[in-house]
Parts: sequence; structure tokens; C-alpha cells
Amino acid sequence: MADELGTLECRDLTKAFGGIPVLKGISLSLAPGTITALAGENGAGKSTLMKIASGQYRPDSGEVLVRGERLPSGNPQAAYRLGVAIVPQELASVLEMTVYENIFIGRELSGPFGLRRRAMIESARQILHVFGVDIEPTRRMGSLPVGLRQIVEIVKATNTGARVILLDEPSSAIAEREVGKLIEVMRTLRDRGVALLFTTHKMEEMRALADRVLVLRDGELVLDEALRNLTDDDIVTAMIGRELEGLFPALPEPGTEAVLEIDNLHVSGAAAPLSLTVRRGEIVGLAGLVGAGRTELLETVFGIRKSTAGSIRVKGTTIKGGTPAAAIAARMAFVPEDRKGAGAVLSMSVLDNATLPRMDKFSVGGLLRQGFRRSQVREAMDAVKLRSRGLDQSMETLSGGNQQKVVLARWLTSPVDVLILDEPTRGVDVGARSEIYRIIVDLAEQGMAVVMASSDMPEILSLSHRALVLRNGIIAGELDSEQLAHPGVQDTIFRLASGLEGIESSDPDPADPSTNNQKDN
Amino acid sequence: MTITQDTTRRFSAKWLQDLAVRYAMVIVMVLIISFFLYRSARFGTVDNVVTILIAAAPFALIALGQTLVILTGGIDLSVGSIIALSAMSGALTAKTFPDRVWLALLVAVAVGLIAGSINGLVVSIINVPPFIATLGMLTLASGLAFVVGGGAPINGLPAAYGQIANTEIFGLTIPVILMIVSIVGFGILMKRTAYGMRVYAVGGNRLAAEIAGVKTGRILFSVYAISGALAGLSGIMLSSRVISGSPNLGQGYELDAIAAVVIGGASLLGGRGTIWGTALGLLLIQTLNNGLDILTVPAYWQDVIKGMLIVTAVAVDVWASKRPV
Amino acid sequence: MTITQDTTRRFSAKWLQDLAVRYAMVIVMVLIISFFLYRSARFGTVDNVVTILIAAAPFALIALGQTLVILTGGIDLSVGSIIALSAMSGALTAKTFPDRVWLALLVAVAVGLIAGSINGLVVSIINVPPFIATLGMLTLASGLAFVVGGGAPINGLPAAYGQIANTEIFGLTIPVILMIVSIVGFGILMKRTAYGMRVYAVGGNRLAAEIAGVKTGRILFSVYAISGALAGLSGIMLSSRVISGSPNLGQGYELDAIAAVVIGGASLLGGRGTIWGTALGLLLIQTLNNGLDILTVPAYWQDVIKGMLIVTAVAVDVWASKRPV
Amino acid sequence: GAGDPTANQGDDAGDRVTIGVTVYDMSSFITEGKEGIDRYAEENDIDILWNSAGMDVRTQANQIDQYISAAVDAIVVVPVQLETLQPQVAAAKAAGIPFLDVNATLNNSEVAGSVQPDDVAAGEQEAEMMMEALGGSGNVVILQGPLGGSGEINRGQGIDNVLAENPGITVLAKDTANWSRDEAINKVKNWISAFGGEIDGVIAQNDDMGLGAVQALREAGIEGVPVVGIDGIEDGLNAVENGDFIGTSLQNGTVQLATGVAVAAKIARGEEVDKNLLYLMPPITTDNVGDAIEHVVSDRPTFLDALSELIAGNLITGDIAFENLPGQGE
Ligand SMILES: Nc1ncnc2c1ncn2[C@@H]1O[C@H](COP(=O)(O)OP(=O)(O)OP(=O)(O)O)[C@@H](O)[C@H]1O
Ligand SMILES: Nc1ncnc2c1ncn2[C@@H]1O[C@H](COP(=O)(O)OP(=O)(O)OP(=O)(O)O)[C@@H](O)[C@H]1O
Ligand SMILES: [Mg+2]
Ligand SMILES: [Mg+2]
Repeated sequence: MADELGTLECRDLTKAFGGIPVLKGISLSLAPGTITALAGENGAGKSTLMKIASGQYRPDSGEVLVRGERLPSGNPQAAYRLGVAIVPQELASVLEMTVYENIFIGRELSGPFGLRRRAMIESARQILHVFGVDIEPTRRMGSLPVGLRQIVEIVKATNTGARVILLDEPSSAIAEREVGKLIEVMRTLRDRGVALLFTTHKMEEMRALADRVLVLRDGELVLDEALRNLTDDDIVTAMIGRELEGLFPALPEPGTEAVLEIDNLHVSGAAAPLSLTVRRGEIVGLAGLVGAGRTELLETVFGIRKSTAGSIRVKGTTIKGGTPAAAIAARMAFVPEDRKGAGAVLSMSVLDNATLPRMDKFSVGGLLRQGFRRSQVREAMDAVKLRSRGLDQSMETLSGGNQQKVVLARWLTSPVDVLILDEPTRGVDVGARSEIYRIIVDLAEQGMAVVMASSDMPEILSLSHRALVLRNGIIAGELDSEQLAHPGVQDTIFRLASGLEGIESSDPDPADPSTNNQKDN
Repeated sequence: MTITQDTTRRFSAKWLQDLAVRYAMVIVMVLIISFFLYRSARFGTVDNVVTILIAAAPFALIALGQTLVILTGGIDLSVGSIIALSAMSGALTAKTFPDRVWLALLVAVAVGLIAGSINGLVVSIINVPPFIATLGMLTLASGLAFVVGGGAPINGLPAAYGQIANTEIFGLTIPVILMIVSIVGFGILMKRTAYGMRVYAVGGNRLAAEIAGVKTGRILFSVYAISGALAGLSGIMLSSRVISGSPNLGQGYELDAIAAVVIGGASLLGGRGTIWGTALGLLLIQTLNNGLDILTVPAYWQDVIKGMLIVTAVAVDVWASKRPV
Repeated sequence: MTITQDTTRRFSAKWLQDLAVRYAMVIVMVLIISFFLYRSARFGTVDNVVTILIAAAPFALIALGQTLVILTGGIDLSVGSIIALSAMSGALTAKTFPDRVWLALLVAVAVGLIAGSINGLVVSIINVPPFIATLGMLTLASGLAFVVGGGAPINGLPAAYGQIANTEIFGLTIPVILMIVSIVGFGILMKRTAYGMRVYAVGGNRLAAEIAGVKTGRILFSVYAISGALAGLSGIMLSSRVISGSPNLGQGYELDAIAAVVIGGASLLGGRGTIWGTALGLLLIQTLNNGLDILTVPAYWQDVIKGMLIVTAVAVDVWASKRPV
Repeated sequence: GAGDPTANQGDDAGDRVTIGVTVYDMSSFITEGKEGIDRYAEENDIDILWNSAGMDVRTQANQIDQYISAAVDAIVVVPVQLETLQPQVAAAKAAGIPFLDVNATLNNSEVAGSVQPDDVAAGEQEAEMMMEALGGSGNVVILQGPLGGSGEINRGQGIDNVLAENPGITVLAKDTANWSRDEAINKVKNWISAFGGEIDGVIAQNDDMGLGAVQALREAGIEGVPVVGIDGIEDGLNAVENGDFIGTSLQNGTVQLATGVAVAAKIARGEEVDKNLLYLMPPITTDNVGDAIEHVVSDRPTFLDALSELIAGNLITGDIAFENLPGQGE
């Protein structure tokens, strides 16, 4: 099956933005029927490479060949015709259209009487089923959480019949269970002779999938080797140019004083009200499957979603108003899971994005304190090792992982009592990730209460004092640090999350559209 | 099997569904119509309904084109001027070849198509923001409309020129028939064809459409070309109805057309909106114009009332459908 | 230490930086100006520069307000009508209290502020799309402008009414001074203050701004209120200059104002644009108007040339700066 | 309802007639005219249905369609545009409804009657005034109405007629300021930039634009340049009085439009009346501007009181612009 036709070949690609080189002569070739992992630090140039290979960017020099045919640069449609499909890092879905329409854009099924919508819906249902997600294909894409959108995009790209599939961090927003499905799908495609290239920051995924690993550092290909010849340390060292000690720092002992008290909070869409107390210096992890309601809970706590009843107290003071402004005034901070939609203002600079939540601190009588905010923001960004061309660089030209760093680090310019994190390390490379973990732990040590929703299992296991498993918006189980250290804990969490074990086993109805209204805007 | 049937039924009644989403707007419409019916016995007569339809027809054509443009996230400010330019071109043609009036129709539509195509090229190839591209065309075409007539209207046209718009078929004049056919046609085009789906996709997320292989440039080009051609058609209908060509014809019509589209629920950001919504918006505006005239409300009070009612109708609709802004 | 100095210098020259981004537009401007200078010796005289400034002033005020509105991703179509309404209100006040002319100024600005605030409330609280909200206000205010004068212009105003706009300070009339002060003031407001940054944030990503603690509703409200108040100011200046109140004053000015903003590089999607860009766009339009008049190009050819030049200028700019559409 | 045409339908209302009026827009001229119409109608058993077309031909056509289906007794139209509305004129004729164009012509032989200002004569009149002021030689600039409108075309024709006889006059520039004062002011300022002191006179096709020119000259510090307008609006008459204008021509909307309705009513009642009337605008100079101001502004109530009688008399003499100004009538 593996024929010569599946190949993607890049020859000596270079690309610079504003005079700063991002790719410095990359040559590589993908054989049909192989899966290649593309690794590298945030900002190393992985997405840029993929965008060139899929025709979105024009390289400054060099060329891309697909099955021996030269790809006209800067023409994504030509790339599509040559059989290159891509799942971009910043998802490119049409939010106003339905799931099935998204899947069939560009290759609509038509009959003599126009579109065959019914056929498209059916077919969409089937291919989505492979991932075990029963999304109603007629649902509006914009009403889905990011994780599901990512699955839809993967389904879309893998069903175009493409011979080359590029996946830019396909697993960044989805949980372990779906990652498993993704792995199955990718293997099937490989066996059909498709050449796959994917980026990831997770070692387990490379191990599970890749035949070969490419590592980019500062725009150069520093490693190109079959996976079986490499240790994890080899890869990490190639990526960050040094060795990494432990990823997770040791957790300090939490205090006893309650900092965040959530009392009988009604979260819209949740099966029951929820109460939760987080102590000084405590990190509470929230686990669950996609759509478990973690995001809804966190957004309600921070005042983004309105709640009908219940109270939230920070250090004993009840927060009134139910707006993010009120939450910030009570010294809460929030890092949303959808950095493009809810985290960053892409059209603004790093500096301005970082100033936004702390405007009172950075201005006197309305006038911005330029020097002061620069020095403060620089300090915060240095702490997460932001890779940018300076604080004036526009957010939209930052690499995905670096955007995530800004969205997190911008809270570091002032003391915070409650830190709410929703998938805090989405798309962040291992090096920076260990920095972020260190910062979170440091902050906890200084007395902050942390609530962190994460689909990254190691993060839950090694970074929380206590983990809650959510299902259907309610706490299906709670695990203390001892239980978290237990070897069989992953299985326990999965069973709790999917309702195989726990308080009640009523049939969850994750597809209830009535719970999504607020997310639409 | 049951599920499948269910979806089919749901789908064939897609337009009904669309209406249901706009139900609040429909209710507002019904209230307004009831008020007019109550205040004037004449409002509900067949004659008056026909009057409303005739008045609506030229707007309907440009509003349909505008819907496509707005769905791609663009805007076409030039339709009013294109109406003037194509009306003048049509009138000039009729004056030059008095015995081949149908040539005038052809010329007018061709002129509109060309103007629209220029918009389309400037937007899709040079990437000039649609607002500027079509504003430029607005100014240019309105200038050219004067140039065509040497600064004056074109009068003394052959009576046959009037036949283009004033011929009746089954009791309806040609513009009205054109309007009905176009609404249905574009409704089908946008809901039932791959082209329609791609227009939505380009407006919803151009990058997404692009990497799915959609020739987004062509789609963009096409909507402006269509909008221009429809404006040309509208221009010749208007000009034929009054049997004269005026360089001031159509001035400001673009605002009413855009308003109809947005009242109908479309988003100026692109990707959201329907043909039925536009038809509804159009109906609202035309009913108000007609009803207030029938009640002989003074012109400026008409403006005051119209301004408030349009905002109210959309406000109620926003509130009821929670449509995203 | 060195770094800090460096950055400070960079910042104080932010406006220069902005201009550099628009360098292609500046080059086009210079070319156009050179052409006029070459064709007419009078174009470059101080008197003529002042003439351009005076003509630009009322547009500058509404274009500045419009810039803020567009930065939030909105649009304000009502400024032209608000000009008419506030001019009529100002004129009526002056007619009623002929010896307290400055009251007219107050009333006009207040009327503009109120109209703008209504826009702001409708947009920020009821979530009506800005296009519809301000289109409603356009219609309503223009109706009210007629109501104020009972359908007629207000004439026979006291000579003192003319002083509002025609008083000279350092050889410049008040509208020109207002224009210069406002451009500098809004330039600082948008680049140097927390408020300015919030406006950009709301337009760039309303949800993200909200999550970062910005009270987005208030910001939205404020930009419409400001735009309205500036339109009121513009209205009284226009009306005072001609010592009369006309309900048709300002008609269609909104398009020119929006054009200036978009020519200056702002995106109608919000979040992108600068005050300096708007000033540049304004200058381009006003220079064209003046230069073409000086060369006594016939009105309709002026339109043709203006339409093409504006599109060309923006096309060159797009091509050179690769500005996002 | 009060405004419902059906309420007035039928001939059984005796002598009462219903007249549908549609005007191009609510200009000050029309507003004054409406006052005259309302007063005349009130005193002469006429019901008026009133609509404004907001400068849109299509709207006007719709409004006429509505009048026809409401079976009014007569239709009076102040057209948006020259030579339009042929189908409507024909339809009215077919329905037996007298159709009159007033103030601006439709150039349609099918209309039942027509009351028109002599715009060509007005243009000639203002140009003559300018020739007199300039002594037959010099440079003028001309401010036109909206291009393609009948006012602009006919007044322009009149101006051209006079200029053709005065070869000593050079037209430096001629452009539209769309009847508007603020457009005219910028236009004239730009011309002052272009021609400096070369401009010897400004011919404006209406008073508003003339007043803009006066203001522009004042801003530029230029004195003694004669300006002339047409229409005799309040500020125009004042300008004549204080010397800013060398003159204007009075088009008294109150008289002209009410006369139109008067003729329509007479036709509808089958009375004898001259169906094609020309309104010859009296020239206004410092000699008679005082009386004109009384009629139009300062003593308007008295003038309105006498309006019905004035029109009745004028319809007999045929001089419908007569309003007893000094120098008029003899
Ligand atoms: N449009 C652009 N303009 C300017 N600089 C850009 C642009 N796009 C990317 N860059 C820069 O190029 C570099 C590489 O970015 P790229 O997105 O390829 O990184 P990446 O390897 O995908 O990182 P991540 O792991 O964070 O996704 C970054 O420093 C980024 O700031
Ligand atoms: N497997 C699924 N099939 C269909 N719909 C789903 C599925 N999972 C989630 N959803 C939809 O997603 C919505 C949940 O969105 P939400 O943003 O709460 O997810 P989430 O809370 O981010 O999930 P997580 O717990 O991973 O954070 C639910 O309303 C549900 O309709
Ligand atoms: Mg990337
Ligand atoms: Mg989540």
C-alpha cells in the first residue's frame, strides 16, 4: 500500500518575520505510511513549518514538494488539491456553522436536488462515532467546548482522503480518553499509507505514535532520528539545549485557613449545586472527561457565567456583583482554557495584554505609567521565559505556547489570593512547563489557593494536594494526596469520571444544548 | 431510522425553522400590520398589498445581493450608485436604439455586473477592505452616472421603455415577479447548494474555508459580482417604472438594503444570516413606509416613528432569540 | 538603565512609528499634494491650508468619535443626523435667547450627548447591533431635526451666533483649534491612558477584556456618548459658521467620517486603528476635495477621480503594509 | 381614522373635495407652501392628504399610486424629478382624477394642469442683476443646484441666456453646492483659493448658496463682491436689505403652492380656470425688500388672512405671482 505518492518533501525552507529568522533552512522528507513527531520549544518554528507545508505561508526561500509536485507557495487551496490536510494549532472552525457542515466544507455532498444534507449528517455521525463522542452533527460548532471542536477538526482533516496530514498539537485540548481514540485513528491512517506529521509537547504521545522524531530548535532541525534510537532525555535535551531535572517540584504543605469558599453554587447545566473549600497554599485539581463541567464551574466562580444561587467567599469576604471585575477586585485570577477566545486580545501587544487586568496599578489618574508597567511586565514575562521580540510584539504573532505564557504570567504582577487555572499548560513546552509548575507551587507556598482544571493526567497527579473528579457538573469523587500517589489512581479517576463508579449512575446527558447558551457569545 | 426521518423533516422545513428563530420579529411585524389594518381599511386591500410589493421589488433585488456580500463578512455600499449608473446606461441605450428596448435591459445588467466585478476584484485580489472598495465604487459610479447624461437626466424615452417594468403577467408586474423568483431562488441557492454553504464558510472563517480547499477568492469575487448585477437589474426596473433615467436614482438605497439584511438577523461580521430573514426585514421596512404614508403621518414624524420601531423590533428580537451580537 | 531609556524614547515617538506603518499612505498623500502644487500655485498658500483646515474641522470631530466607536467593533451611522438635530436645537436656543448665545453651544452639545448616550445604552445594554441602533438614531434624529424647526430651517439668527465658530484666536478659528486640540487629546487618550487601552481591548476581544476585568458595557456606552457629543459640537460649529440652522445639515457626513477612519487603517471588526491614521485619512479626503475644486474639475468628474484615488491609496497601503483585512 | 382616505371618498360630500398632495421633501419652501395650502383648503372646503417623498422618485410614485386607489378628487405633485411619473400620470388620467404638477415640471402633456415658476426667467433675472452690477464685464463664479434637477437646469438656462449676450463676462468656475449653505461656503472658499481677487461676482441659483458665498467672502476678508440669489427666503431678504446681496427673486411658496391647490380644486369641481399658469418671480431689490419681508416674515398672519382673496383675484388676472409689492402689477 505504501507507494511513493505519499511523500511530503521540504527543501531548504527559510522564513523570517520582520527580519528575524524563524526557520533557517529546514529540509525534511516524510515517507508514506509513517508517523513523524515534530517537537521543539515554544516559538521554535513548528507551526510556521506546518503553515508553509500547507500553503498558508510563503517561504522566503526553499520549496515544498508533494508527491514530487511543487506546491505553489501561499496557496492553501493548491495544497488541499495536492492532498495536504492540516489541523491548525489555533483551530480554524466556522463557529456559525454546524458540526457536519464544518466537516464537509469544500467537499459537500450534492445530488440532483442540491445538497444532500441528510447524507452528510449521517456520515458525520459515523465518523464522529469513531472518537466515541456523540456530538449531534446538527449542533452549532460555536456551542461546543474547545476540546470537542478540536476533535471535529481532526475528524475533518482525517476524512478528506489526504495523503499528507499535518496535525499541529492535535491533543492540546482533549483528554486522555480522546487522545487514545486519536492514536487509533492516526495508526489506521498510517496503515493506509498516509504520511502524518504531528506536533506535541508530550513524551507519552511521541512514544505511543511516532516512528521518527524531528526536533526544531531556534529554527534549525537539530534532531532527525527514528524514535526507537532515542530516550526521552535525548529528545528533551535536543529541544531545550540542556537537561531537565524533575518536571514537577515538591509540593509544600498547605495551610489550614480557608481562602476560597464556594457554598452551594448553582452552576447552570450542572446536576446539583456544588460546595468547595480551598485552603491557603492548597492546589486542588479538577479532573473529568471533556464536557464534565469543569470549565463551567470555574467560569461561574470567576463571574463570567451568571449563577442563580450560592455564594463565593475569598478570605471570608463574599464577592458581590458576579462579574470578573468583582472577582479581580477580590484578588482572584483566572486563566481560561480558550486562550484565543477568552484569554488574549490578539490585536494588542504583549505589554498591553499583560497590563489589562491590573490597570489601576499601572495608571495614575488614568494615565499609564509606561516605565513602571514595562519593568513589571518584563519581570513577569521573564519568569515564564517568554520568547518574544520584545514587549511590543503583537500577541497574534506569538507562537501558541508563548501566548499561553502571557495569559498566565500577566497575573503575576500583583499578589493574588485565589488562582483559577483552566488547562494552564495547554501547548506549553516541557521546559516552560516546569517553570510554570515551579511558579504555581511558589505562589501556593506564599499562601495562594489554587484551583486547576486539567486534562493532563500527570499534572493532576503530581501538582495537586487534592483532586476532585467532576461529572455532569457535580463532584463524583475526591482523592487526597495519598490516593493520588497510589499506582492505580488513573483507573480510579477514569471510572469516576465516566460514571462507572461513584455517587450516582444516572445517565448523563452531555448533549443537552440548553446548557450552552452562554458560551455562544 | 426514526432519527433520520426526523432530521429530514426538520430539514425540508428549514425555512420554517428560520422563521421560528425570528418569531419575535414576526410577532412585532404582525403587531405593526394589525395596527395599520385597524387604523385604515385601505391598508389590507389587494391593491395596497400589490403597491407594497411593487415598492419592495427594487429593494429586494439589492437586499438579496447584499445578503450574500454580508454573509462573507463584507459590505456593498455601491449598490445605490450602481442603480443610478445602470439606469442611466439603460436609458441612454433606449434613447439611442428606441426600437430595441430590451437591449437597454441587457446593457443595464451588464453595467451592474461590471461594476460589481470590479468591486469583487479589488476586494478579493488586492484585499482592499470592502467598505473602502465599495465606497470608492459608490463615488465613482455616481460620478459616471452624471457623465453618461452629461449632468442631466435622460428623458423623452420611448414608451416601450416602460414595458420592461410595467408589463403585467398574472396581474403582477415584472419587478414583483423578479422579486419573488429571486427570493425563492436565492433561498434555495444559499440553503441547498454547495455554493451557498461555501459563502457561509468564507464569511464564518476564511482560513477554515481556505484550508478545506474552497477557492475563497472566487467566492468573494462572485458575491460582489452578483450584487452588482442585481443592482443593475434593480436600476433598469426603477428607471423603466418612471420611464426616465436620473443620475440621482437609488441614492442612499444601500443603507435601506443593508438595514433589511441586518434586521433579518444577519451579522455584519459575516457567516450568519438568511435569505428569509432579509425578506422579513424588507417586509418590515416596506410595510412601515406604506402604512405611515397611508395614515398620512407627516414625513418627519414618519422618520421618528420608523427609527424607533426598527430599533424596537430588533431589540425585541435580540432579547427573545438571544442572538449573538 | 540603558534599556529603559531606549524604550522611553521609542514610546514618545509612537505616533511617528504609527505613521511609518502607514508610510505607503503618506507617500500617496505626498504624491497627490505634489500634483496639486504643481498644477496650481495657489494650492500651497497659507490661506489655502487654512481653508482646508476649516473645511476639515467639523469632519475631524465626528471622525474622532467614529474612530473610538469603530475601535470597539461598532459603527455610528447617526452622527450626520445628530449634527442636524443639535444644529437645529442650538439655532432654536439662540433664537429664543438671542443675547445668551453660548447657551446654544451648551444645548447643542447636550443634545448630541443625549442622542449618543441613547445609542450607547441600546448597544451596550439591549445588545442591539450597532448598525441598527445607530441607523435607528439616524432616522429618528433627522426626523426630530425637522420637528424642531417645524419642517423648516431656522433663519434670522442673531449675529452673535456666528461668533461661536468665527471667532479667531492666534489667527485660527475656534473649530480649527478644537480640531487640533481634539486630535492631540484623543491621540493621548487612546495611546497613553487606561481608558484608551480598554477601548482597544473591548474591540479586540470583548470576552477576553471582560475576563481581564474591563467593564465592557461601560466602555461601549462611553464611546457612543463621546461620538454623540462630538457630533453635537460639530453641529453647532457648522451651524454657527453659516449662522443658520438647517435640518439637512450634516446629511451623509457619517460616510465620509467612517471612510476617513478606515482609510487611516482601522478595521471595522474593531481593535485596530489609530487616531493618527484617522487624521491622515481625513487629510486625504479634504485635500482631494480642495485640490479638485481649485483645479475646477466638474463635480461629477471629481467623484470619479476621488473614488479611484481613495481605493488606490488604500490598495497601495494594503499592499505595502500587508495590513490585515 | 382621521387621515384615512376612505373617509372622504365619494361625491356625496357635496362641494367638499379631497386633494392628495405629494412633495419632493420638506424644504423651507414647501413648509411655507404647506401653510398656505392648509389655510386655503380650510377656507375653501378642501381636504388635504399630504405626503413627502424624501427626495425619492420611487416613493413619490408609490404615494401617487396610493392616492389613485384611494380615489381622491385631484392630485397635486411637486415632483422629485423632471419628466418622471409617466405611468402614474396615465393611471390618474385613466381613473379620471385630475393630476397637476406644481413648482417643478413633469413635462407631460397628459397632466390636467400645471402651475410652474418661470425658472428660466428667474435665472435671467438674477443674471441681469449681476450684469448691471458688473457693468457687463468681469469674472463670475456660478453655484448650481443639484445637477439634473429641473431647478438647476432651467435657472442655469436663464443664466446662460444672459451670459451669451454678455461676452465681457468670464465664468471662472461653475459647480454644484446642492442648494446648501455649508457646501457653498467650502466651495467658494476653495474658489477664492484658486482665483484670489479675480472673482468679481457670485451668481447663486438659490439664496442659501448665495448666503454661503457671502460668508465665504467674509471669511476671506474680501469685500464688495456682488452676490445674487433666487427664492427670497428670510435670510436672503435680510441679505438684500443689509447689502450682502444685490438682489434676489421672490418665489413665495405660500402663494405658489396654494395656487396649485386652488387650480386643482377648481378643476375637480368642474369650474372654469386657466389650467397652465406661470409664476413669474418678482425681482427683489433694496426698493421693495421691506414689503417682501413683511409678507414672508414679519407680518405673515396678515398676509395669510388675505391669501384666499389674493389667489381668487390672481386667478382672474392670470398674474399668479402678484402680491402687491412695490413695482409689481403695473
Ligand atoms: N505572523 C508572524 N509575524 C511575526 N512573527 C511571527 C509570526 N508568526 C510566528 N512568528 C514568530 O515565529 C516564531 C515561531 O513561531 P511558531 O508559531 O512557528 O512556533 P511554534 O514552534 O509553533 O511554537 P508553539 O509550540 O508555541 O506553538 C515565534 O517566535 C513567533 O513569534
Ligand atoms: N461527548 C460529548 N458529546 C456531546 N457533547 C458533549 C460531549 N462532551 C461535552 N459535550 C458538550 O460540551 C459542553 C461542555 O462544555 P464545557 O465547556 O463545560 O466543557 P468543559 O467543562 O470544558 O469540559 P471539561 O470538563 O473538559 O473542562 C456540554 O454542554 C456538552 O453539551
Ligand atoms: Mg505552534
Ligand atoms: Mg474545559
